[in-house]
Amino acid sequence: MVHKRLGILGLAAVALMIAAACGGSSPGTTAKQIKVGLVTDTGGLNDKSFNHLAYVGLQKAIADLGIKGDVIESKNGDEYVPNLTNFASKGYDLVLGNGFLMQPAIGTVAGQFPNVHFAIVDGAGTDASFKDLKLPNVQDLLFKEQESGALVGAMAGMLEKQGKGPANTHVIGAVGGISIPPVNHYIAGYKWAAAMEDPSIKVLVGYSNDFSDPTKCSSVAKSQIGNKAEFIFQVAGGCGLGALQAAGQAKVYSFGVDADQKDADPSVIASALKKVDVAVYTSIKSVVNGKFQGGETRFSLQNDATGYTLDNFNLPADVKAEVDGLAAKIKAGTLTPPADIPA
Amino acid sequence: MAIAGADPLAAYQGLLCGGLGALCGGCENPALQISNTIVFVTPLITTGIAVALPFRAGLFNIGAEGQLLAGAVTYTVIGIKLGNGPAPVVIPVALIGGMLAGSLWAGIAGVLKALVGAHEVVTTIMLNYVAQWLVRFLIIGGPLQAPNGFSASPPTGPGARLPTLLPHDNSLIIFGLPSSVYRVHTGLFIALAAAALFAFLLWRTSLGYEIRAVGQSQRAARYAGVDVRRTIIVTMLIAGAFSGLAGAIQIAGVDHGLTDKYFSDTTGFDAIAVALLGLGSATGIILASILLGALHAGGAVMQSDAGISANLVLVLQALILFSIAANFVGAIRRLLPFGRKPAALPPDLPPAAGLMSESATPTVQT
Amino acid sequence: MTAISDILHLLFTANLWQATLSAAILLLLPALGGVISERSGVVNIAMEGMMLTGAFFGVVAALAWHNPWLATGVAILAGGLMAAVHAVVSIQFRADQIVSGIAINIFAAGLTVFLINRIFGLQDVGHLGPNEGLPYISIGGLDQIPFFGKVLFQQNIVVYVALVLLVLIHVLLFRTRIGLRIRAVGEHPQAADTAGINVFFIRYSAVITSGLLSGLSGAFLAIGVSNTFVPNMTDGRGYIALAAMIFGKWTPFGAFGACLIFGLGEAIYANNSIIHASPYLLSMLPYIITLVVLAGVVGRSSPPAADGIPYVPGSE
Amino acid sequence: MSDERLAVDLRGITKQFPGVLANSNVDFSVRAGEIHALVGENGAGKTTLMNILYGLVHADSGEILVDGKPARISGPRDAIAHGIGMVHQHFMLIPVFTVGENVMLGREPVTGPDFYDHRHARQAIQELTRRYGLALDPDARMGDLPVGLQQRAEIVKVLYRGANILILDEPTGVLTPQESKELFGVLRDLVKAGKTIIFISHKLREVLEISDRITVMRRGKVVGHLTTKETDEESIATLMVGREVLLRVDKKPAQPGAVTFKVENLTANSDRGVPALKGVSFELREGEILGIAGVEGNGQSELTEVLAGSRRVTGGRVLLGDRDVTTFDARTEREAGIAFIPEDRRGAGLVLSYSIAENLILGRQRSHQFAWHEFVLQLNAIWSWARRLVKEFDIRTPSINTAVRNLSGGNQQKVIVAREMGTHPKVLIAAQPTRGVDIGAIEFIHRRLIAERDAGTAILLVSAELDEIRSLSDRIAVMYEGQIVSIEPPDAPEERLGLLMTGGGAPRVGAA
Repeated sequence: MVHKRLGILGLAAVALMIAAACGGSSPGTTAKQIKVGLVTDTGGLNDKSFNHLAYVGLQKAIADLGIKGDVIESKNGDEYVPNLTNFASKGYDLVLGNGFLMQPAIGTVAGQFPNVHFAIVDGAGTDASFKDLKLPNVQDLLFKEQESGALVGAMAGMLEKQGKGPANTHVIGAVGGISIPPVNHYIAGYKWAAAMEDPSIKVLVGYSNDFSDPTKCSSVAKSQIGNKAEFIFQVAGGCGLGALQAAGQAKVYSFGVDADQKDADPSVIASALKKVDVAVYTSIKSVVNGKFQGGETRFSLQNDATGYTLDNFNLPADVKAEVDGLAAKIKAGTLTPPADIPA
Repeated sequence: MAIAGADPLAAYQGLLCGGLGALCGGCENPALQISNTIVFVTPLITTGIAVALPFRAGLFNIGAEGQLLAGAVTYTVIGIKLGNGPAPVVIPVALIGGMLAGSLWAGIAGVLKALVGAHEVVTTIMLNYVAQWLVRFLIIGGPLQAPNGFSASPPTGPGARLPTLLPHDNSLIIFGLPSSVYRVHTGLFIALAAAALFAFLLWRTSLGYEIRAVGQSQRAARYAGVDVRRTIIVTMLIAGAFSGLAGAIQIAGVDHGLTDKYFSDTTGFDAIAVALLGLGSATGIILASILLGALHAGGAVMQSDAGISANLVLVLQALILFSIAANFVGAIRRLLPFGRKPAALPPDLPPAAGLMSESATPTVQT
Repeated sequence: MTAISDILHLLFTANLWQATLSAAILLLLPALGGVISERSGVVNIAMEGMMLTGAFFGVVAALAWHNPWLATGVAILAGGLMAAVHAVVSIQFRADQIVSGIAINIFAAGLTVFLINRIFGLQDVGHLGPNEGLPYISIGGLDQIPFFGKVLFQQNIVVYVALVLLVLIHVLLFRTRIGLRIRAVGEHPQAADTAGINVFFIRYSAVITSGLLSGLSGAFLAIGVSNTFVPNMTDGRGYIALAAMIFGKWTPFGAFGACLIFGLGEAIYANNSIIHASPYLLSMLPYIITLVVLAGVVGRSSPPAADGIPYVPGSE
Repeated sequence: MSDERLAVDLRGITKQFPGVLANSNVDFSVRAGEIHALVGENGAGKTTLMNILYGLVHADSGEILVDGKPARISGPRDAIAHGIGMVHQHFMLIPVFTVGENVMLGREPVTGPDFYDHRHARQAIQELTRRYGLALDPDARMGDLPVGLQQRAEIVKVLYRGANILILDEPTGVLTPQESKELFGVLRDLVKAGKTIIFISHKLREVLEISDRITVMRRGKVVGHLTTKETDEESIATLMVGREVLLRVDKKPAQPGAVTFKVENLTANSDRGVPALKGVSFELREGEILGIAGVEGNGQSELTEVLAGSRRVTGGRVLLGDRDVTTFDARTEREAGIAFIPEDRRGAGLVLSYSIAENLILGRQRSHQFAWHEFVLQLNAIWSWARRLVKEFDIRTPSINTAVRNLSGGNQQKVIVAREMGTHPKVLIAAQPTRGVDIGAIEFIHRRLIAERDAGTAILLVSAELDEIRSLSDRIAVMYEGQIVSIEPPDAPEERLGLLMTGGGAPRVGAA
């Protein structure tokens, strides 16, 4: 057995010598073409949420900017570091990590490859204790989700106040995925704005503990609806689509998240937007243009990366005016939705 | 592969390179691939043992995952509390802590099996879920959450980290890359030592002899003076220790703290495949771990190089298992001139029959 | 203490029990399949894979034809096909049934995700429209009964089907000639064979039936509850069903009881927005309850005597 | 009674299993209305031949005629259709089913769409009971019945299927003498009712008692057709074994020494928790064999298990010399010098997948001889021990690493005997030491038991074969309902022993 193992080591050594010529550069491609690698989190590409949107942004960049783009889906958290390292070690110009969960992995790999650009949606390159390492080659693509959350929250609050809910119970709900900052930002804005518009409102907040399985969000939403909630805001990616459909079945209203989700169910009256595709595209463009900058890039109403879109509903004009007014105030900085869920 | 619609050669190349560092094209770095594979292989070895050992006693431990989590949690707690102490003290203490926790977790199933005959398949599945939810509780809003709202524990202290084989240095270039990218850590040696210990325990000790006897025939074991109940409990305790060790090593060598990746960890389930593929022997388990680890690592490279979904490796894995089930390997090994130890081939492993049937249930002695 | 009073309050709401029953049915169908398969002597831990396959092909068919009934048929067939593989490998080739089962589970996980990428590219699997899934049906009149009406008679059509199947399968196994033969094959295939019963036919039928039932459960999950497919959406339900089957001592109603416990756990968890307790600790409850129950009186269970033993004709 | 018409005619049957030619060009014919005995040692091919006739195994070549007409029998169903029924050596009964369900299985009465009809099942069984006098409770759970009744259920099952030709494979192997007698009565009645019976056995006295004609097989071939009236035990045995065999055990009178093993007023429960031993007392001396005779199920199994340390006592004492070993477990008993040959060879005596070497230390895996500090196995010691015993006890095997599963029954039993005698124990408890092994091995084991006795070991011999008890024992204790009712000299008449075994005669409880 020992001999066999030595044999394998020898073989590996030979393989290394052959490959050593390649090094970190990329002689196989033309010097000009920029290579971008996208590593998804465990939600996978068809998560109907930010992995998907990131992919949309990458596709747009491939079409518009003529870059080469590759993707690796992470099947589990063990794979973040190797998948990021894979792209970095092959001399990709930009390695995109998608999702909050990947922060320490980005921090680790970006430290090892200072000449490779990194970008991470919903986070930064951190150490194991989630302290931002402030690496110059890492772009943090952060969103003010609370802004989008506040806009749909205001909508729900207004409608309840005006007695336009299905039974006008003054109860609304939010179904989160896992209780983590990007999710809670949305819910914080939602609750804050709803209460601002309708002080008598009760906001039920539940978590499905999942970002992909619609069944789980459906059952949380059903519970909230059973407890008289009339608007369901899903903040759980693909899982949340189950919440939207549960709302549809129970003939109450719902709000989509991240992307425009009006097609998911007729009950969706609006979607709170988080334009991950815009962020990804912007980041890639900055590398192509040679204007890449490390550190935080904040996407918000300011740069039109958050907001809302109206879906399957004729919103009363006064409500729309109120919501747009709120958006303007937030944009102007006169009102600031909280990042943490208010009590 | 051909039906996948992409270049099958590129796919195989990607798989081989990502798994074993062989035949790498596309500027893949073979050393990096080997390092990554070994990192995946390490916990599979010990969890594979944690499934294989109870198999020998006629018990089906589906609970390696829960036991691994128990080990990981305990290592993390000790690693945070004592993390600033000297590594030669802290690491062994924390590793043993992790093993004890895994032991305890599996021991619950063992005791229930031995004393009231509760089917270990049910109890270990239940314990998996309890462990998974416990981890969520601990690091999402629970007592082990880092103070910043993230779903992770604080990192363990420096004294609780297993050293990597190559220096953890971003500026030192080895095999064309900074040496810190090679994550392969000394946990590998612990896992290999565990495998050796497992083989020794199983074939060279009276306890191993008794465990195997219980798996083959409880009546014969009883006539031989083996306390069947005690053996079942001891078997589960040892198995849990191996699983707990896997969790502890993962924290000590790779993650340095609990993160949300443990919500979706599947090592303990892959371990079932490892144990079955490895035919319950230590060498087999190591080889099967390398195979599964290589497929795991290779899948990602295959996706990036050939554009084929990494999930294809699962299909491959299943086909390999089917061929094991139909005992192609046994047939092949009989054909090989050096096919030694035919007795260690599947007939020796208690079949499904042993696991699900009465023989696995201790009968009440009056 | 608020958490406890929250839960107590919850236990008296029809919503909770409605959700419990629905969640339990998802587990019950594969568990019933497991009961039939193991009663005939074939260990089946592949319900997870069969269910997942059913879910996937059900969604694909539903998206293609916009007909939930056809799609359900496809899902059932897909589950049956996976079961047929298990049957061939474990009955014909006398392979280790645990290995075969695990292989099927891994195979299904890989195959479905791989096929998503082949069929849908790197995009979403589509969503069914609001009326394209398996319908929820309120049974006129009965659904107005206070409390029970909501729990029992405002459910997805699959729930009613499953409850009927539960009774049918119980009767089939313990009252009919076919059931007697299935159990005989699972207890003592040699005896059945010498009595002129076709052991292979019975085992094949039983295993494939278990696949059909798991496929139906997959259909319920994918085109009844979720209206889409996501990778690994069965989320271990096949394993829980396995546990429920064993917990229920290889009987349909026993398995149903166990499924209700797990279903109740899921339903309680789904109410985390109104319970003042860590949803995570809450989620442990059903599993801990099961352990406690097992530790108590009902622990011991003995499976059919020939469960897991491949039949070799002429052997003794 | 029988006529010249052939009920069954097998011609040129050949069947090859991997590595074994089970049947080689076998001709076998049975006349209608006779009891035809098929005899041969284990592995001679009797069961294979009958499995072929019953359709469980398919012959490679040869033809089958039933009632003079060629029959294609491709499965039990065809055999049943041809009026053939088989009672297997290992009963084909489902313990968790009722008698009725077991009998009906495969031809169940049905009502409604497919409901099993309990009423009709009961009626059918009552009808059979009336016709053949085979009383059975159709609603009893099969597993709760004694072996004799289980066999009766097997016969009823076969009759229910309308069998005219009954094959009984080693039917008396598990029966007590009384049950055997009853069975023979039943068989004679069946013949009177027009049935034909094929009776497989290796117990020659029974064969001579019950059969009309005899076919003898050896190593897959037919070696003799005999008419029962014209033959005797010795000539059948010679045909079976292929050489002259010694049917009596040759032994010198015992030279009993001091009392070394004492059992006092022992009580214990059976698996079901009811008292199985109700105060058993006896003494065992060095250098003697005490035989325990009795109808099976009268506490012998429990007694041996208690003495071997694998069953707990509820009262009484066991003394080895001056040491109280009552509460010892199996391992400590062995260490104290009490060896044990269990009655269930394959289930309890051996781990079938273990090698010979491994089996030869079963029960001593923690002894100082084989395990360092009770823990690390000493492979060299184990191997040399195994090599010695394999040679000494003439275990026929290619190597000491061969799995015992691959050995013949006789060699498997020799492994147990070697293991238990190899340590020269003070006390040897031998339960059914020759059950189901061939004549050669029986001879060998008997010789070794006598030799062990002569070397001073105290031997407790439990056997269901009264012949074995009588030929080996120096004293015979008769057990009945959990008690020793009498201790008799070895030359006690068989009739007296039989009477004692069934509760007759003067009970002398606690006799020593």
